[in-house]
Amino acid sequence: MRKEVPLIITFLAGAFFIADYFVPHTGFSHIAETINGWTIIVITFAYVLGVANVTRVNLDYIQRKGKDTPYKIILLICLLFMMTVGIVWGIAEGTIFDWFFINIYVPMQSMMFALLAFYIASAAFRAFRIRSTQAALLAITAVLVMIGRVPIGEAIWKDFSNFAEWIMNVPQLAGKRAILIGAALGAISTGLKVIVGLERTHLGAD
Amino acid sequence: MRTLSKTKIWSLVCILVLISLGLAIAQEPAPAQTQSTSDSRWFDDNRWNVFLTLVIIFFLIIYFIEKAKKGKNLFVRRIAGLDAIEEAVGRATEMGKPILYVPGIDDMNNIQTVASMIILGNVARTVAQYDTPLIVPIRLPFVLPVAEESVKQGYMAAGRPEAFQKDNIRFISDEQFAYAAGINGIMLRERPAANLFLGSFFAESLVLAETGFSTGAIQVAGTANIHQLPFFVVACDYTLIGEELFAASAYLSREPKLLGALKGSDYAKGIILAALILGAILISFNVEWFKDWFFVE
Amino acid sequence: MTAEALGVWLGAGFTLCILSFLYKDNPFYKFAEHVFVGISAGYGVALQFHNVFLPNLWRPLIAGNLVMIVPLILGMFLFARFSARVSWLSRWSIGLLIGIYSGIAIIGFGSGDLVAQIHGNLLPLWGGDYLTSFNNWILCLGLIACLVYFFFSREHKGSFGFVARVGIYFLMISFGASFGYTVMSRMSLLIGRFYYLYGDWLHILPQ
Amino acid sequence: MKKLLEFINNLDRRWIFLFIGLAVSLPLFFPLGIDFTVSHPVQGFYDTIEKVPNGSKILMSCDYDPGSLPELYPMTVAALEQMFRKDLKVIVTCLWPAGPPVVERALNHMAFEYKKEKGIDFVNLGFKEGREVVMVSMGASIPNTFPTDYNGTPVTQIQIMQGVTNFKDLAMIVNISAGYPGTKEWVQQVQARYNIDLVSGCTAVSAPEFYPYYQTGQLKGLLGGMKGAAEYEKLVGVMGLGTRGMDAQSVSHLTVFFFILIGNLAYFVLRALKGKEVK
Repeated sequence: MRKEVPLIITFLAGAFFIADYFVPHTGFSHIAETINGWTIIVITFAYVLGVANVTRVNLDYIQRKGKDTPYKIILLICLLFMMTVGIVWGIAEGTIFDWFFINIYVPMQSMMFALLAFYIASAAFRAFRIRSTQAALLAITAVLVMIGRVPIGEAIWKDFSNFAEWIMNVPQLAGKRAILIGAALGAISTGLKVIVGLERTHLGAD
Repeated sequence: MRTLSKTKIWSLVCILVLISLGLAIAQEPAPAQTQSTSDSRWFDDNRWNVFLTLVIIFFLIIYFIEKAKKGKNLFVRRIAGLDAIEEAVGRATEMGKPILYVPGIDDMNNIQTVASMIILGNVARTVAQYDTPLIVPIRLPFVLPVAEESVKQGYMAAGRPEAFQKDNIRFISDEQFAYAAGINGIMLRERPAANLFLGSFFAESLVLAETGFSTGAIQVAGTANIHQLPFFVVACDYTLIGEELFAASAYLSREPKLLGALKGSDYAKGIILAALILGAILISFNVEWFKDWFFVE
Repeated sequence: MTAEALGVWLGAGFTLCILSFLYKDNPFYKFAEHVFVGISAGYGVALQFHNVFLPNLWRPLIAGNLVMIVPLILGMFLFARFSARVSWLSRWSIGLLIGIYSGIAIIGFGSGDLVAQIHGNLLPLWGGDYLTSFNNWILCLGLIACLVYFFFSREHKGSFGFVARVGIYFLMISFGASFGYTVMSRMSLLIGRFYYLYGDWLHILPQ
Repeated sequence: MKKLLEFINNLDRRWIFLFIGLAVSLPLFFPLGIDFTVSHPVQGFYDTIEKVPNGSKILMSCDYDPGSLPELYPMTVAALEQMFRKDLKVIVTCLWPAGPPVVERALNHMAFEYKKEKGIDFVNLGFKEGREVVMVSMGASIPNTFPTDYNGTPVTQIQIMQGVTNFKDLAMIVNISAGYPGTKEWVQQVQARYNIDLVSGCTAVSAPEFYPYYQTGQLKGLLGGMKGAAEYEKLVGVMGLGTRGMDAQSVSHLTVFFFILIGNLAYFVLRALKGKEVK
């Protein structure tokens, strides 16, 4: 029973939403609309669950007095602070919540992703080795696209940009389309296995 | 027994409540509706193409899974990447140096992590015959027990359960870059001779593959996250591309649901190939109906 | 010092903390990282509270739309995970979510990717101008070759193997293009950050 | 010679970091101002918006967060510029949690410049959790999916939202996308279902993946990364962050190219030398 009910729910929900695409009947769409509305709410709870999990893991860590305990305490204080400020005083532009978002969250997240610029350059220098025909093709395309897509490429050769655009539109597109089709087949077969209950890893071990 | 029946009753009650609520809503349209046109058709005639396509794919997949379940021998070619993995493992054992196996940074609900665990079990079986450590760094708590189990099973299958070392399955950090930094540390300090990166990778792929390259290890990678493949291809000795990762796990495990799905989508690909060739020829002769049939609206 | 200026100084400070990771992992980075994780989790909860919980659940509920109790209960079920005794309840909600997403994904990939992409690749191989026909040949043969590469029911031998090898070449070109574009992406992110540091913070950029 | 090559081959990567830092910084101080042309996908983006009758309602879904601001913020601003000039009514939504405050800034800034009024000319409906489900749900009813705007005003009291039920009441969709959920999902769930014109501005990382959609016409236009933003700014006629970043982009790409070149030279020459020694 504990295992069957979720499987039945999964099957009904999945089959219903596949049918929803083919059935334009108004009554049918109304049910779909209602369930969609529910999903948005349930998945929000799932998000909160994630945060609850973070809190729990960190509290555990603090209790065990690991070497990073001070950092974990800071983490929890920040979490609690941001949450309270946002829920109590609102999130509109000009609130404390917004100030912390713009001045802490934005610069830090941007910088974390920007670090990758350094890593990609270093990987290009230290690990990008043309050891086979395949790697050579990859390298040549990469360089042509890299130079062709920036203004300096056009300064070197005026049709460089058009040429890079051609690579994007023709040969690279063929490869990307094959991957797209393969991934679509993969997603459909995984989805099907989940709906008919052959794939149950998401329900956890029991 | 009594507790079980209690849950049963509760489940039934909940189901009934859900169903009756659903029915209640179905009869009463949602309040804020301003839809003027009501539709009473039960099938959209413009969508036959998608419908038939899906029916064919569903049929193929279910058919081959059933066939595999019945024990029919379904042929899947040996994936070249598996040979590369074996060779890397062999070289590392020869040199007496550890092997590093990184199963990606996603949780167990990602099918790539599942595939990675299957391959990990097989790698463990090969490694077990020699006394080389197999280091498996882990990012998420849920993956840890599964990885331990896979490796243990591998050692048992090789008949050497006593050689299994739990300490080598290591939880590093659940922060993406801290995890990558931790693995970098392992590569620089313990100098594994073979690095295997198989699973779902994101931006850290670049950092890992680069450090591994600089230590001179043999590297084999595999992921279905297409955006990370370029970095693996340039810095690794062999890379399993996209579906090859799943194919490798199906090949190794012979599990019906993996094998059947692989076979099913293979046949679907065959049909698509035929449609592509036929369609291109027909349209070149100005025959439009075939192409038009595929138009999605 | 105005609140805005203070904010920029604070942001720049944290930016430098993150940047210091390039030298090596250090306490400043670790501090900034933990602050970030805390702030982002707290941010998410408050945002979900104001943008989803209140408008989509709470207000309809207190306005008398009792059907909304269902998602509320299903949402609560998720928290059953924390107790071993009732954790099985959470599977109901997970089952619902996974079912819906699988159904929607099947339709999306089937219609938007599979059928539509096949339609897009049915191109005339002759009859148009030479360049278009040439491009169409490449698109057609390239796609076929790549699909052959991902075909696992036959050994890659003989002419089949040759086609598969052509396929892998197309895939490599495709990865090369992705590599080039990824370089572009990462560099822009760094440009953006330097704009912030030199411009918004230090005001030393020429106008 | 061999020593130099070995030095290059084993160079500490912090030197490379320094180089790349300089390659990006210097052009910001000493701009080169190299000109560039506009590519087809960008022209398509501009034309599709331009073709919409003045005064129509447009959905702009900003599915990104601060992690990709330098690429996507210039696109957002330039698109708002073009749309406000044409007096289009802009309905903004976000499917990434950290998006709304950023978009709110862009909207308020542009509204001030074009003297547009909140609730009449534009609205920020804020964020909804649910990814694809939100898109499908909007197909049934936008006001039911987004009962209030970002700041909590009920949509029933917002003028621009009057008469908007679902995608049928919108002229087109502009999607600015940093990943999942984003352009791919808008194509799969909305464009394929409701046959509405869709254009996308996306990060350069995902742009190559979207070229197949552009070729089939599922996307009417495509801006890829900061270069796409710069070309679009050129069409709209503004000098934004995209254009100003182009020189740094050029120089940094050249630097990466030289890195690949030198790295390979050192590697192969060294290998040849070692081969000789063994013989």
